[in-house]
Amino acid sequence: MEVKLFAILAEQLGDQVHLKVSEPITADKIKQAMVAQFPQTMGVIKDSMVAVNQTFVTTEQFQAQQVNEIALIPPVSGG
Amino acid sequence: MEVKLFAILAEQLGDQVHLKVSEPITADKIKQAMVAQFPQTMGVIKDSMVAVNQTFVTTEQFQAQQVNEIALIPPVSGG
Amino acid sequence: MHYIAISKEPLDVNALYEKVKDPQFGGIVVFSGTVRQWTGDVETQEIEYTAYESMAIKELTKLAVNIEQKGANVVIVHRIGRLKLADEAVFVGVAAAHRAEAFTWCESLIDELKQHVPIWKKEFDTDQIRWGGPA
Amino acid sequence: MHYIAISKEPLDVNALYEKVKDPQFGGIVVFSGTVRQWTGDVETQEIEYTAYESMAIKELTKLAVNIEQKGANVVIVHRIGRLKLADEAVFVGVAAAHRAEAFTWCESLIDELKQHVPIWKKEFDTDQIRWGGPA
Repeated sequence: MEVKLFAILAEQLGDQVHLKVSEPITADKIKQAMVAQFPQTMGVIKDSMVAVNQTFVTTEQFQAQQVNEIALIPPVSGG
Repeated sequence: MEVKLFAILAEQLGDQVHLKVSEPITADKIKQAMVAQFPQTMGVIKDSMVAVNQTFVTTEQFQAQQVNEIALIPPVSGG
Repeated sequence: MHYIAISKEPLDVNALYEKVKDPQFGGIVVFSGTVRQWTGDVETQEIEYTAYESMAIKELTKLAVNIEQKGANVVIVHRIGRLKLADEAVFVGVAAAHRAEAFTWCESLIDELKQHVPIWKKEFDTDQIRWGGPA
Repeated sequence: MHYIAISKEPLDVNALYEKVKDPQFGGIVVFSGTVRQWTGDVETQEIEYTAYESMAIKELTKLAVNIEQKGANVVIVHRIGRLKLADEAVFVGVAAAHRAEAFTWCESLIDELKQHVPIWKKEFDTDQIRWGGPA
Protein backbone atom coordinates (compact mmCIF):
# COMPACT_ATOMS: atom_id res chain seq x y z
CA MET A 1 0.00 0.00 0.00
CA GLU A 2 0.97 3.63 -0.50
CA VAL A 3 2.28 5.34 2.60
CA LYS A 4 2.56 9.14 2.77
CA LEU A 5 5.79 10.61 4.09
CA PHE A 6 6.50 14.04 5.57
CA ALA A 7 9.33 16.23 6.80
CA ILE A 8 12.70 14.48 7.02
CA LEU A 9 11.25 11.24 5.65
CA ALA A 10 9.83 12.99 2.59
CA GLU A 11 13.12 14.77 2.07
CA GLN A 12 14.95 11.44 2.00
CA LEU A 13 12.46 9.25 0.12
CA GLY A 14 9.87 11.47 -1.56
CA ASP A 15 6.24 12.12 -0.67
CA GLN A 16 5.14 8.52 -0.75
CA VAL A 17 6.49 4.95 -0.71
CA HIS A 18 4.93 1.61 -1.47
CA LEU A 19 5.06 -0.93 1.38
CA LYS A 20 3.85 -4.52 1.59
CA VAL A 21 1.84 -4.98 4.79
CA SER A 22 -0.28 -8.05 5.49
CA GLU A 23 -3.73 -7.88 7.09
CA PRO A 24 -4.67 -7.10 9.78
CA ILE A 25 -2.82 -3.82 9.25
CA THR A 26 -1.40 -2.19 12.40
CA ALA A 27 0.88 0.72 13.21
CA ASP A 28 3.67 -1.62 14.26
CA LYS A 29 3.49 -3.63 11.07
CA ILE A 30 3.67 -0.47 8.96
CA LYS A 31 6.71 0.75 10.87
CA GLN A 32 8.38 -2.65 10.60
CA ALA A 33 7.75 -2.82 6.85
CA MET A 34 9.19 0.68 6.47
CA VAL A 35 12.37 -0.16 8.35
CA ALA A 36 12.75 -3.47 6.49
CA GLN A 37 12.56 -1.72 3.14
CA PHE A 38 14.38 1.52 4.10
CA PRO A 39 16.76 0.60 6.95
CA GLN A 40 18.25 4.12 6.91
CA THR A 41 14.97 5.47 8.36
CA MET A 42 15.09 3.30 11.48
CA GLY A 43 16.05 6.15 13.85
CA VAL A 44 13.23 8.41 12.68
CA ILE A 45 10.64 5.64 12.39
CA LYS A 46 11.24 4.57 15.98
CA ASP A 47 9.99 8.03 17.10
CA SER A 48 7.25 8.35 14.47
CA MET A 49 3.50 7.88 14.80
CA VAL A 50 1.22 6.23 12.28
CA ALA A 51 -1.97 7.84 11.00
CA VAL A 52 -4.66 5.79 9.27
CA ASN A 53 -7.34 7.83 7.52
CA GLN A 54 -5.86 10.97 9.09
CA THR A 55 -6.21 9.72 12.66
CA PHE A 56 -3.37 8.60 14.92
CA VAL A 57 -3.50 4.88 15.58
CA THR A 58 -1.61 2.68 18.02
CA THR A 59 -2.96 -0.84 18.55
CA GLU A 60 -5.99 -0.66 16.24
CA GLN A 61 -6.27 -3.32 13.50
CA PHE A 62 -7.50 -2.61 9.97
CA GLN A 63 -8.45 -4.56 6.89
CA ALA A 64 -7.06 -3.13 3.63
CA GLN A 65 -10.51 -2.07 2.45
CA GLN A 66 -10.97 0.14 5.55
CA VAL A 67 -7.82 2.07 4.75
CA ASN A 68 -8.00 5.11 2.50
CA GLU A 69 -4.80 6.79 3.61
CA ILE A 70 -1.76 5.80 5.65
CA ALA A 71 0.88 8.25 6.78
CA LEU A 72 4.07 8.11 8.82
CA ILE A 73 4.28 11.11 11.15
CA PRO A 74 7.81 11.99 12.33
CA PRO A 75 8.00 13.95 15.61
CA VAL A 76 6.00 17.14 15.00
CA SER A 77 7.47 20.60 15.51
CA GLY A 78 4.81 23.14 14.63
CA GLY A 79 4.06 26.28 16.59
CA MET B 1 -4.85 69.63 53.23
CA GLU B 2 -6.26 68.99 49.76
CA VAL B 3 -7.31 65.42 49.12
CA LYS B 4 -7.99 64.18 45.58
CA LEU B 5 -11.14 62.16 44.99
CA PHE B 6 -12.02 59.73 42.22
CA ALA B 7 -14.86 57.65 40.85
CA ILE B 8 -17.96 57.55 43.06
CA LEU B 9 -16.38 59.92 45.60
CA ALA B 10 -15.61 62.51 42.92
CA GLU B 11 -19.10 62.16 41.54
CA GLN B 12 -20.54 62.96 44.98
CA LEU B 13 -18.11 65.62 46.21
CA GLY B 14 -16.06 66.87 43.28
CA ASP B 15 -12.42 66.24 42.37
CA GLN B 16 -10.96 67.45 45.62
CA VAL B 17 -11.87 68.24 49.24
CA HIS B 18 -10.08 70.07 52.02
CA LEU B 19 -9.52 68.03 55.18
CA LYS B 20 -7.91 68.97 58.50
CA VAL B 21 -5.42 66.25 59.50
CA SER B 22 -2.89 66.67 62.30
CA GLU B 23 0.71 65.44 62.05
CA PRO B 24 1.92 62.77 61.87
CA ILE B 25 -0.33 62.16 58.87
CA THR B 26 -1.46 58.55 58.36
CA ALA B 27 -3.92 56.74 56.12
CA ASP B 28 -6.24 56.08 59.04
CA LYS B 29 -6.31 59.73 60.09
CA ILE B 30 -7.13 60.83 56.54
CA LYS B 31 -9.98 58.34 56.31
CA GLN B 32 -11.29 59.36 59.75
CA ALA B 33 -11.19 63.07 58.83
CA MET B 34 -13.04 62.30 55.60
CA VAL B 35 -15.82 60.40 57.35
CA ALA B 36 -16.09 63.07 60.09
CA GLN B 37 -16.56 65.79 57.49
CA PHE B 38 -18.57 63.78 54.94
CA PRO B 39 -20.41 61.07 56.89
CA GLN B 40 -22.29 59.95 53.75
CA THR B 41 -19.00 58.55 52.35
CA MET B 42 -18.45 56.14 55.25
CA GLY B 43 -19.38 53.00 53.29
CA VAL B 44 -17.02 53.78 50.41
CA ILE B 45 -14.19 55.10 52.60
CA LYS B 46 -14.13 51.90 54.66
CA ASP B 47 -13.14 50.01 51.45
CA SER B 48 -10.86 52.73 50.08
CA MET B 49 -7.06 52.92 50.07
CA VAL B 50 -5.00 56.05 50.64
CA ALA B 51 -2.23 57.16 48.31
CA VAL B 52 0.41 59.66 49.42
CA ASN B 53 2.57 61.07 46.64
CA GLN B 54 0.98 58.53 44.27
CA THR B 55 1.98 55.51 46.35
CA PHE B 56 -0.37 53.37 48.41
CA VAL B 57 0.26 53.78 52.13
CA THR B 58 -1.01 51.86 55.14
CA THR B 59 0.79 52.49 58.43
CA GLU B 60 3.43 54.96 57.23
CA GLN B 61 3.62 58.33 59.02
CA PHE B 62 4.24 61.64 57.23
CA GLN B 63 4.96 65.24 58.15
CA ALA B 64 2.98 67.79 56.15
CA GLN B 65 6.07 68.99 54.32
CA GLN B 66 6.72 65.46 52.94
CA VAL B 67 3.30 65.36 51.36
CA ASN B 68 2.80 66.67 47.83
CA GLU B 69 -0.36 64.82 46.98
CA ILE B 70 -2.96 62.82 48.89
CA ALA B 71 -5.68 60.76 47.23
CA LEU B 72 -8.50 58.52 48.36
CA ILE B 73 -8.72 55.44 46.13
CA PRO B 74 -12.10 53.69 46.12
CA PRO B 75 -12.06 50.00 45.13
CA VAL B 76 -10.54 49.90 41.65
CA SER B 77 -12.30 48.30 38.68
CA GLY B 78 -10.08 48.72 35.64
CA GLY B 79 -9.38 46.06 33.04
CA MET C 1 11.39 47.39 26.52
CA HIS C 2 8.15 48.46 28.08
CA TYR C 3 5.44 50.86 26.97
CA ILE C 4 2.68 52.12 29.25
CA ALA C 5 -0.18 54.47 28.43
CA ILE C 6 -3.59 55.67 29.49
CA SER C 7 -5.45 56.51 26.31
CA LYS C 8 -8.48 58.65 25.58
CA GLU C 9 -8.52 57.28 22.03
CA PRO C 10 -9.67 53.80 20.95
CA LEU C 11 -6.88 51.24 21.32
CA ASP C 12 -5.09 50.30 18.10
CA VAL C 13 -4.58 46.62 18.89
CA ASN C 14 -2.51 45.98 15.81
CA ALA C 15 -0.10 48.85 16.50
CA LEU C 16 0.28 47.70 20.11
CA TYR C 17 0.92 44.13 18.98
CA GLU C 18 3.63 45.35 16.61
CA LYS C 19 5.15 47.35 19.47
CA VAL C 20 5.51 44.33 21.76
CA LYS C 21 6.83 42.04 19.01
CA ASP C 22 10.58 41.46 18.87
CA PRO C 23 12.77 39.01 16.90
CA GLN C 24 14.55 38.33 20.21
CA PHE C 25 11.39 36.84 21.73
CA GLY C 26 9.49 34.11 19.92
CA GLY C 27 6.40 33.89 22.12
CA ILE C 28 3.87 36.70 22.33
CA VAL C 29 0.80 36.59 24.56
CA VAL C 30 -1.78 39.35 24.39
CA PHE C 31 -4.76 39.87 26.64
CA SER C 32 -7.45 42.31 25.64
CA GLY C 33 -10.51 43.11 27.65
CA THR C 34 -13.50 44.36 25.70
CA VAL C 35 -16.84 45.76 26.78
CA ARG C 36 -19.12 42.75 27.13
CA GLN C 37 -22.82 42.98 26.40
CA TRP C 38 -24.14 40.51 28.97
CA THR C 39 -23.01 39.70 32.52
CA GLY C 40 -25.55 37.14 33.62
CA ASP C 41 -28.88 38.95 33.34
CA VAL C 42 -27.35 42.42 33.23
CA GLU C 43 -27.11 44.05 29.80
CA THR C 44 -24.43 46.69 29.38
CA GLN C 45 -24.79 49.59 26.95
CA GLU C 46 -21.73 51.69 27.66
CA ILE C 47 -18.86 51.91 30.15
CA GLU C 48 -17.06 55.02 31.29
CA TYR C 49 -13.54 54.52 32.61
CA THR C 50 -11.76 57.12 34.70
CA ALA C 51 -8.27 56.98 36.18
CA TYR C 52 -5.94 58.67 38.60
CA GLU C 53 -3.77 58.96 35.54
CA SER C 54 -0.37 59.89 36.92
CA MET C 55 -0.55 57.25 39.64
CA ALA C 56 -1.97 54.61 37.30
CA ILE C 57 0.99 55.10 34.97
CA LYS C 58 3.36 54.89 37.91
CA GLU C 59 1.79 51.65 39.14
CA LEU C 60 1.65 50.10 35.67
CA THR C 61 5.27 51.03 35.06
CA LYS C 62 6.30 49.26 38.28
CA LEU C 63 4.43 46.12 37.18
CA ALA C 64 5.92 46.27 33.67
CA VAL C 65 9.50 46.86 34.79
CA ASN C 66 9.27 43.94 37.19
CA ILE C 67 8.39 41.61 34.27
CA GLU C 68 10.71 43.29 31.77
CA GLN C 69 13.65 42.57 34.09
CA LYS C 70 12.90 38.86 33.91
CA GLY C 71 13.46 39.05 30.14
CA ALA C 72 10.44 40.31 28.21
CA ASN C 73 8.84 43.16 26.36
CA VAL C 74 5.74 44.53 28.06
CA VAL C 75 3.04 46.79 26.60
CA ILE C 76 0.08 47.88 28.74
CA VAL C 77 -2.49 50.44 27.62
CA HIS C 78 -5.77 51.23 29.34
CA ARG C 79 -8.50 53.24 27.69
CA ILE C 80 -10.43 55.93 29.57
CA GLY C 81 -13.59 57.82 28.64
CA ARG C 82 -16.80 56.42 27.21
CA LEU C 83 -16.58 52.98 25.60
CA LYS C 84 -19.16 51.21 23.45
CA LEU C 85 -19.84 47.49 23.23
CA ALA C 86 -16.82 45.51 21.99
CA ASP C 87 -14.44 48.45 22.42
CA GLU C 88 -11.12 47.45 23.96
CA ALA C 89 -10.74 48.68 27.55
CA VAL C 90 -7.28 47.26 28.09
CA PHE C 91 -4.40 45.71 26.15
CA VAL C 92 -1.66 43.74 27.90
CA GLY C 93 1.05 42.29 25.68
CA VAL C 94 4.10 40.27 26.71
CA ALA C 95 6.82 38.95 24.41
CA ALA C 96 9.24 36.44 25.92
CA ALA C 97 11.62 33.72 24.82
CA HIS C 98 9.39 30.92 26.11
CA ARG C 99 5.64 30.75 25.78
CA ALA C 100 4.91 29.40 29.28
CA GLU C 101 6.52 32.50 30.76
CA ALA C 102 4.71 34.82 28.37
CA PHE C 103 1.36 33.32 29.46
CA THR C 104 2.18 33.49 33.17
CA TRP C 105 3.49 37.04 33.00
CA CYS C 106 0.65 38.37 30.87
CA GLU C 107 -1.95 36.87 33.20
CA SER C 108 -0.23 38.17 36.33
CA LEU C 109 -0.07 41.67 34.81
CA ILE C 110 -3.81 41.85 34.10
CA ASP C 111 -4.57 40.32 37.52
CA GLU C 112 -2.43 42.96 39.25
CA LEU C 113 -3.91 45.74 37.13
CA LYS C 114 -7.40 44.74 38.15
CA GLN C 115 -6.50 44.58 41.82
CA HIS C 116 -4.32 47.62 42.38
CA VAL C 117 -4.18 50.15 39.57
CA PRO C 118 -6.33 53.25 40.19
CA ILE C 119 -8.77 52.96 37.30
CA TRP C 120 -12.53 52.80 37.71
CA LYS C 121 -15.45 51.80 35.55
CA LYS C 122 -18.93 53.20 35.65
CA GLU C 123 -21.21 50.82 33.86
CA PHE C 124 -24.35 52.02 32.09
CA ASP C 125 -26.56 48.95 32.11
CA THR C 126 -30.10 48.80 30.77
CA ASP C 127 -31.52 48.54 34.30
CA GLN C 128 -29.23 50.91 36.24
CA ILE C 129 -25.82 52.56 36.50
CA ARG C 130 -23.20 50.55 38.39
CA TRP C 131 -19.82 51.70 39.68
CA GLY C 132 -17.45 48.76 39.22
CA GLY C 133 -19.95 46.65 37.29
CA PRO C 134 -22.37 43.93 38.45
CA ALA C 135 -21.60 42.56 41.91
CA MET D 1 -17.47 29.90 16.55
CA HIS D 2 -14.16 28.46 15.45
CA TYR D 3 -11.92 29.14 12.50
CA ILE D 4 -9.01 26.91 11.51
CA ALA D 5 -6.58 27.36 8.64
CA ILE D 6 -3.19 26.37 7.29
CA SER D 7 -1.90 29.39 5.40
CA LYS D 8 0.76 29.80 2.74
CA GLU D 9 0.43 33.58 3.10
CA PRO D 10 1.77 35.71 5.99
CA LEU D 11 -0.66 35.77 8.93
CA ASP D 12 -2.78 38.91 9.22
CA VAL D 13 -2.78 39.12 13.01
CA ASN D 14 -5.19 42.01 13.10
CA ALA D 15 -7.77 40.30 10.90
CA LEU D 16 -7.50 37.13 12.99
CA TYR D 17 -7.90 39.13 16.20
CA GLU D 18 -11.06 40.76 14.80
CA LYS D 19 -12.33 37.32 13.85
CA VAL D 20 -12.04 35.93 17.39
CA LYS D 21 -13.48 39.05 19.05
CA ASP D 22 -17.14 38.93 20.09
CA PRO D 23 -19.32 41.26 22.23
CA GLN D 24 -20.53 38.10 23.99
CA PHE D 25 -17.03 37.41 25.36
CA GLY D 26 -15.11 40.11 27.23
CA GLY D 27 -11.73 38.40 27.57
CA ILE D 28 -9.52 37.68 24.59
CA VAL D 29 -6.18 35.91 24.84
CA VAL D 30 -3.97 35.58 21.79
CA PHE D 31 -0.76 33.62 21.45
CA SER D 32 1.47 34.18 18.49
CA GLY D 33 4.70 32.37 17.81
CA THR D 34 7.21 34.22 15.69
CA VAL D 35 10.51 33.17 14.16
CA ARG D 36 13.13 33.91 16.81
CA GLN D 37 16.63 34.94 15.87
CA TRP D 38 18.57 33.32 18.71
CA THR D 39 18.06 30.04 20.56
CA GLY D 40 20.98 29.97 22.94
CA ASP D 41 24.04 30.11 20.66
CA VAL D 42 22.14 29.08 17.55
CA GLU D 43 21.24 31.86 15.12
CA THR D 44 18.26 31.25 12.87
CA GLN D 45 17.94 32.81 9.42
CA GLU D 46 14.79 31.19 8.05
CA ILE D 47 12.33 28.45 8.89
CA GLU D 48 10.40 26.30 6.47
CA TYR D 49 7.17 24.79 7.79
CA THR D 50 5.45 21.89 6.12
CA ALA D 51 2.25 20.14 7.14
CA TYR D 52 0.12 17.10 6.46
CA GLU D 53 -2.49 19.70 5.71
CA SER D 54 -5.74 17.76 5.65
CA MET D 55 -4.90 15.91 8.87
CA ALA D 56 -3.55 19.05 10.58
CA ILE D 57 -6.85 20.79 9.90
CA LYS D 58 -8.74 17.78 11.22
CA GLU D 59 -6.66 17.68 14.42
CA LEU D 60 -6.86 21.45 14.96
CA THR D 61 -10.60 21.38 14.43
CA LYS D 62 -10.97 18.69 17.10
CA LEU D 63 -8.96 20.81 19.55
CA ALA D 64 -10.94 23.96 18.69
CA VAL D 65 -14.38 22.35 18.93
CA ASN D 66 -13.48 20.90 22.31
CA ILE D 67 -12.80 24.42 23.65
CA GLU D 68 -15.62 26.09 21.73
CA GLN D 69 -18.10 23.76 23.43
CA LYS D 70 -16.99 25.05 26.82
CA GLY D 71 -18.11 28.53 25.74
CA ALA D 72 -15.53 30.35 23.61
CA ASN D 73 -14.53 31.51 20.17
CA VAL D 74 -11.38 29.82 18.87
CA VAL D 75 -9.18 30.88 15.95
CA ILE D 76 -6.08 28.86 15.05
CA VAL D 77 -4.00 29.51 11.94
CA HIS D 78 -0.60 28.00 11.18
CA ARG D 79 1.63 29.30 8.45
CA ILE D 80 3.52 26.98 6.10
CA GLY D 81 6.29 27.67 3.60
CA ARG D 82 9.41 29.77 4.11
CA LEU D 83 9.31 32.25 7.00
CA LYS D 84 11.73 35.06 7.75
CA LEU D 85 12.76 36.39 11.16
CA ALA D 86 9.82 37.80 13.16
CA ASP D 87 7.23 36.30 10.81
CA GLU D 88 4.29 34.76 12.63
CA ALA D 89 4.31 30.95 12.44
CA VAL D 90 1.14 30.46 14.44
CA PHE D 91 -1.81 32.43 15.82
CA VAL D 92 -4.05 31.00 18.54
CA GLY D 93 -6.88 33.23 19.73
CA VAL D 94 -9.51 32.48 22.36
CA ALA D 95 -12.37 34.75 23.40
CA ALA D 96 -14.26 33.75 26.54
CA ALA D 97 -16.48 35.30 29.18
CA HIS D 98 -13.80 35.08 31.88
CA ARG D 99 -10.15 35.85 31.42
CA ALA D 100 -8.78 32.96 33.52
CA GLU D 101 -10.48 30.50 31.18
CA ALA D 102 -9.28 32.34 28.09
CA PHE D 103 -5.68 32.09 29.33
CA THR D 104 -5.98 28.40 30.25
CA TRP D 105 -7.67 27.44 27.02
CA CYS D 106 -5.32 29.42 24.77
CA GLU D 107 -2.27 27.89 26.44
CA SER D 108 -3.65 24.35 26.26
CA LEU D 109 -4.40 24.81 22.54
CA ILE D 110 -0.85 25.84 21.67
CA ASP D 111 0.55 23.08 23.91
CA GLU D 112 -1.59 20.47 22.15
CA LEU D 113 -0.74 21.88 18.74
CA LYS D 114 2.96 21.57 19.46
CA GLN D 115 2.61 18.01 20.71
CA HIS D 116 0.22 16.39 18.26
CA VAL D 117 -0.57 18.36 15.12
CA PRO D 118 1.30 17.12 12.02
CA ILE D 119 3.31 20.24 11.18
CA TRP D 120 7.09 20.31 10.93
CA LYS D 121 9.76 22.96 10.90
CA LYS D 122 13.04 22.86 9.09
CA GLU D 123 15.28 25.49 10.57
CA PHE D 124 17.99 27.16 8.52
CA ASP D 125 20.51 28.26 11.14
CA THR D 126 23.80 29.95 10.42
CA ASP D 127 25.74 26.81 11.40
CA GLN D 128 23.51 24.05 9.97
CA ILE D 129 20.01 22.99 8.95
CA ARG D 130 17.92 21.44 11.73
CA TRP D 131 14.67 19.53 11.45
CA GLY D 132 12.59 20.52 14.45
CA GLY D 133 14.99 23.23 15.65
CA PRO D 134 17.83 23.16 18.18
CA ALA D 135 17.76 20.13 20.50
